[in-house]
Amino acid sequence: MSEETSRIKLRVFRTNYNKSDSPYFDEFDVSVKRWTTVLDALLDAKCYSDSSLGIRYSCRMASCGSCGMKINGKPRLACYTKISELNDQTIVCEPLPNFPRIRDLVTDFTQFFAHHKKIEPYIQNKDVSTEVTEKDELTEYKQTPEEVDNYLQFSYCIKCGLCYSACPTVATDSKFPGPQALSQAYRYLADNRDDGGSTRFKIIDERHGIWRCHFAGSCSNVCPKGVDPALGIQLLKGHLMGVSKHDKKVASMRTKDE
Amino acid sequence: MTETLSYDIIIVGSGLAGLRAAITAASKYKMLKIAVLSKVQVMRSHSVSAEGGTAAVLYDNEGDNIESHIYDTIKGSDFLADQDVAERLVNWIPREIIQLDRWGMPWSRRENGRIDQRKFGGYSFPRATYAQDKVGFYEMQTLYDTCLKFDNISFFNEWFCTSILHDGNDFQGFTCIEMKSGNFVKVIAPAGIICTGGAGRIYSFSTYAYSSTPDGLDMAYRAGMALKDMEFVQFHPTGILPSGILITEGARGEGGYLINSEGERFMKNYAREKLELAPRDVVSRSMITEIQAGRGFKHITGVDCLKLDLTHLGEERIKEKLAGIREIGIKFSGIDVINEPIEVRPVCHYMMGGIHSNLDGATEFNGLWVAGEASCNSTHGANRLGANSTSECLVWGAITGDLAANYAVKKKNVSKHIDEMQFLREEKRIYDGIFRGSGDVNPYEIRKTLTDTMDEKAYVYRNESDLIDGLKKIRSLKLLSWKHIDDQAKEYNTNFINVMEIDSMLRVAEVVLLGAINRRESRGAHSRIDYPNRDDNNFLKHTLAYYNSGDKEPRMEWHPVIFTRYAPVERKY
Amino acid sequence: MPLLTLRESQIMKIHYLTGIGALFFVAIHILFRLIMPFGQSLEYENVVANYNNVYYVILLELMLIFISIHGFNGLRVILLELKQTPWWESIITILVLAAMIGVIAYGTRTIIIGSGL
Amino acid sequence: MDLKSGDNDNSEINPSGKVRIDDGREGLKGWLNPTRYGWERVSYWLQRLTGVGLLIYFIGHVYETSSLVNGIDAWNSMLELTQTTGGHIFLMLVIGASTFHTVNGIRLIFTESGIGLGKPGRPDYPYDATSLNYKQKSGIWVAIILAIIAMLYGGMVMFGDAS
Ligand SMILES: Cc1cc2nc3c(=O)[nH]c(=O)nc-3n(C[C@H](O)[C@H](O)[C@H](O)COP(=O)(O)OP(=O)(O)OC[C@H]3O[C@@H](n4cnc5c(N)ncnc54)[C@H](O)[C@@H]3O)c2cc1C
Ligand code: HEM
Ligand code: SF4
Ligand code: F3S
Ligand code: FES
Repeated sequence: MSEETSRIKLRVFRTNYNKSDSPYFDEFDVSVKRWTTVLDALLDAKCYSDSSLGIRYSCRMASCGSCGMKINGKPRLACYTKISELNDQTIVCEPLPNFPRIRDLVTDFTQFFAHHKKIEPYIQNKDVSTEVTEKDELTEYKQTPEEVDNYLQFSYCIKCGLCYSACPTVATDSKFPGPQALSQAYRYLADNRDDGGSTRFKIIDERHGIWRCHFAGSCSNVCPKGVDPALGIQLLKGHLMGVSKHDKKVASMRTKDE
Repeated sequence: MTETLSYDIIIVGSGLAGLRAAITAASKYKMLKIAVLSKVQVMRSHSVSAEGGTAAVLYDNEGDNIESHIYDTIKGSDFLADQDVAERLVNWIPREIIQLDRWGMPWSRRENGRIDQRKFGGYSFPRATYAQDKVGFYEMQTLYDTCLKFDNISFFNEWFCTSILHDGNDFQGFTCIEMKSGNFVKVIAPAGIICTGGAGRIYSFSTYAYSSTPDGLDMAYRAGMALKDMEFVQFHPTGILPSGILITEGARGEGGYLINSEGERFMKNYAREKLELAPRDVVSRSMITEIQAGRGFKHITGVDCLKLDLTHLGEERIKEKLAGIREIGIKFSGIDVINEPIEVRPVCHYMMGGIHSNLDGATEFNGLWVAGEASCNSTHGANRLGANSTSECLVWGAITGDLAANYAVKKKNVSKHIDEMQFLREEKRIYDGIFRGSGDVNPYEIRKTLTDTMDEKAYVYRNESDLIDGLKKIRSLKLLSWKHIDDQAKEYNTNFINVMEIDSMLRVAEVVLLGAINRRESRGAHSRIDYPNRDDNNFLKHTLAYYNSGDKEPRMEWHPVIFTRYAPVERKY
Repeated sequence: MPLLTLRESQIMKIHYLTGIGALFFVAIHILFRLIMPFGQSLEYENVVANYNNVYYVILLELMLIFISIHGFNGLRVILLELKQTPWWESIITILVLAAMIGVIAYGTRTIIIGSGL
Repeated sequence: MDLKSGDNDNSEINPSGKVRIDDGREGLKGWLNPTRYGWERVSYWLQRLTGVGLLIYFIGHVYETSSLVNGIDAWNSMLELTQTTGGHIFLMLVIGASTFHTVNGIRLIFTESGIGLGKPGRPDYPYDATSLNYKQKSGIWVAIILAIIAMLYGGMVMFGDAS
């Protein structure tokens, strides 16, 4: 038994703005097998054709979020896109749209991470100390599997930025937090260990905040992890509109002998 | 061009250990300025790939106890673990589990709201605390998000550390390349913690992320610290083909079977009692034995393998608890584990060895600690139990973070003098030696040959002639003229970084092979066909390797094992 | 300016409510038109006659206000997303508000004069 | 793309990052990319387009009706503009636009209040976003179909009337 190999063309966006302003496309001929991903093909080109190719990657199993790029017109993870499923003889790789470009396929995530930080994405709870100390009872919050399911989906986010690059608002609005950050705000709202809801509402309910999302749905369309940021954002809006009730009961702690 | 940045604590590596250390230090003293340096962006560290669980004793009332976890760890280590260290791990880790819960970790729960645990290999109680099958990922997310609470933590994303600055006794700082601009910078501080993780990319067939190269280990090694027990490389039984991506042990913990081409659950012939849930070294050896006896399958790529059968677990159970591996199976192997057994093969997964450190994670330099997989404080001895590694990262992250914070506060106002020569020497090494080097051999070919050699010569079963062949091969690679960079741009030069990684891989692979040659016994993950038995009289001790400058052969030494509780006995499962 | 101190969620509530209101009034407005054959409904006399009906005048005025608020806020949203400098943001807020008031005033003039005939 | 230091916080530090990089934002082109990301993106785009179109029409309409105050001749000359074929087509577009904008607008009011999107839950591979569900898509189609019907009906009335 052996595998079939075929050859495809890989067109890669190249640029280094410190050297010249005009980007161009490089073409590589790579041989691919059934399992070859776009990342494999790019690394093959880097190792054996042109080692100056700029690319960011790490886990190669779609869990680190490094390798987002625009592949054949849509933002995708390179390590998560098999060449065979693209059904195309030419694969075009460009850097993620709406991110500043550093070099070739590598984009700058500074602002993206800053947006995430801004929504205060950590458990806030007035009643229970978030820091466990020596004297602590060592008991956990009581949270049922159903309560976990309320927010689990939004915890799938690997911060790959695909949603951010697909969102039409982000294309022009640099202050808009973007689907990733907003869906994380929902993640903490839905987590019954957190009662920082009102703080976060204040942060996102501003001029360039959550209302600049018009449910274009592109974020959920490209998210590789099933996070469905559009859903989280609309549910948050429901709370801000006063349509959804703020009836979240903050979880209590288990007592020592429970 | 040389810029100097000054902080109070520098943490290299933003994996589980690094982030955990940062939080402890930052919350302890608000006035400390903490820098977290990493060659990848924060959430891209290899730790996000950890899948199965974190071991901790949570249910004393249901029959679990600390003592049993300690014993399992030591027995799993084939009695090479330092027992005081194992005790520390086990005593501390329940606190970390609760701490993560307070910070928002989505642990999988029982119906009554308590944290659930699953079975894992080598334990006498189900104590792998899990969150679906993305434990490391969720832990990373929880820690990263929590880090954002502290304004005194600064992230230096995509800064590649090249060396340690020191004066022979005291740690002083690191030299780094800021990848985005290509600038060579020194970052100085009284205290530092190395959390650069494992180095499994010295093998081709490996579960590790591409970023798991030994440059962190090499940095310490070149600075004069010892690498300990490097010959112990763990091979995880279930890596999928062809990529080597991991199917977590949790799959067997939930009840998966390993089957051979005769459809038999062959583990009953090797580990009567624990079957598939024997420790990883035992299972991997059994698998290779089966394959060598001709009872394996052939994968479409021509590689021998066995199958992991989960079909009897049922759709709901798999979707609920093993969603991630189902996704991996479909995407990377074309197999939906709900319907079909999946092809697997033992794969390089963890390095028990690392930078020599003590119970507190302290190194041979004052002011420098090491935590996580990069360290070898000898918790895991000759074989790590699954789920004990994330535990180690959390516990020693917290311990070293605390110690470094205390130390940094004491040293805050002590003026520091740094010898410029060290910096210049390092600059010369990497820019003259590598960046402006010349040669006609493609460095990536060198990497390929190196990792393939390791796969071939230092896999699950080893023997003297293979190991020596491997060593020769690697030394011959070193002599080739490959140190050159085609890409002479400064900005985001991954070619340059890759070649530096390859440079460190060659050195560390040599240490692994030398350690393996010297250890003429079979213990834990290190299994010699020519010395099939454990030899407690001669080898119940740790291996240390010291760097000899000029790329001469490393100096090998032995180091005693600490016993506090259990005398070695025969290891049976 | 009061609009500047409104939370964005309050503005959007207004936006949606005026949208729904507009729907309501436009529906009546069109019904009025449909009572008569299309060709006749727009004859000068008929239109002027309508303007003498008090309820219709109130309806027209409300429609004018609602649609203006809704439409110009929509425009503000689009312009806000286009460019994010403090200068631009205050300018468009003011301009959009001014235009809105202008359109309402101009339309009201028609209604007053029309109904006063 | 410049970040003020306040925005940057400590999420990522590049103190020596004096590299030239390209902004990379797609700008208006990013809005005008309606087809690649599915129906919701089409809806977003049409809602915008029809909203702005209606606003322009509305301003024009207020101006048009203001001719009322200048007596019957002025009114009739205004009215004539709409009695041409071009005027009819324009009015058809307005009818279509307002129908689409209204129907889709009502859908959006519901969805943007979190209604009709389904509940979050454990996603199973292959992931289908619950918010991009059939109900929503049909809402968009219904809006488009109704808009077309209204346009055709309006056209029939107007052109039928003119002949
Ligand atoms: C697929 C897989 C699954 C696993 N599953 C489990 C499990 O279920 N349970 C368990 O207990 N353990 C598991 N492990 C083991 C565990 O994940 C690792 O041991 C642990 O994550 C290591 O964490 P760390 O913080 O030490 O290092 P890492 O997460 O590897 O982080 C290393 C960091 O150091 C940085 N770095 C390295 N070199 C440099 C340099 N030169 N300059 C700057 N920065 C540098 C890297 O960028 C990175 O940020 C698994 C491992 C693998 C491979
Ligand atoms: C008749 C009933 C109407 C309803 C139910 C309605 C509803 C809506 C809704 C819900 C939005 C918000 C879209 C979003 O935020 O994503 C919107 C936007 C808008 N509407 Fe309306 N609308 C109506 C009539 C009108 C009219 C008559 C005009 C013109 C004057 C108009 C102009 C606009 C504009 C300019 C926008 C902004 C577009 C955007 O933000 O994408 N609307 N409408
Ligand atoms: S929400 Fe999805 S697309 Fe967006 S960053 Fe997270 S994982 Fe990526
Ligand atoms: S693509 Fe953008 S507009 Fe909203 S639904 Fe997603 S954030
Ligand atoms: S390399 Fe990690 S997501 Fe692709």
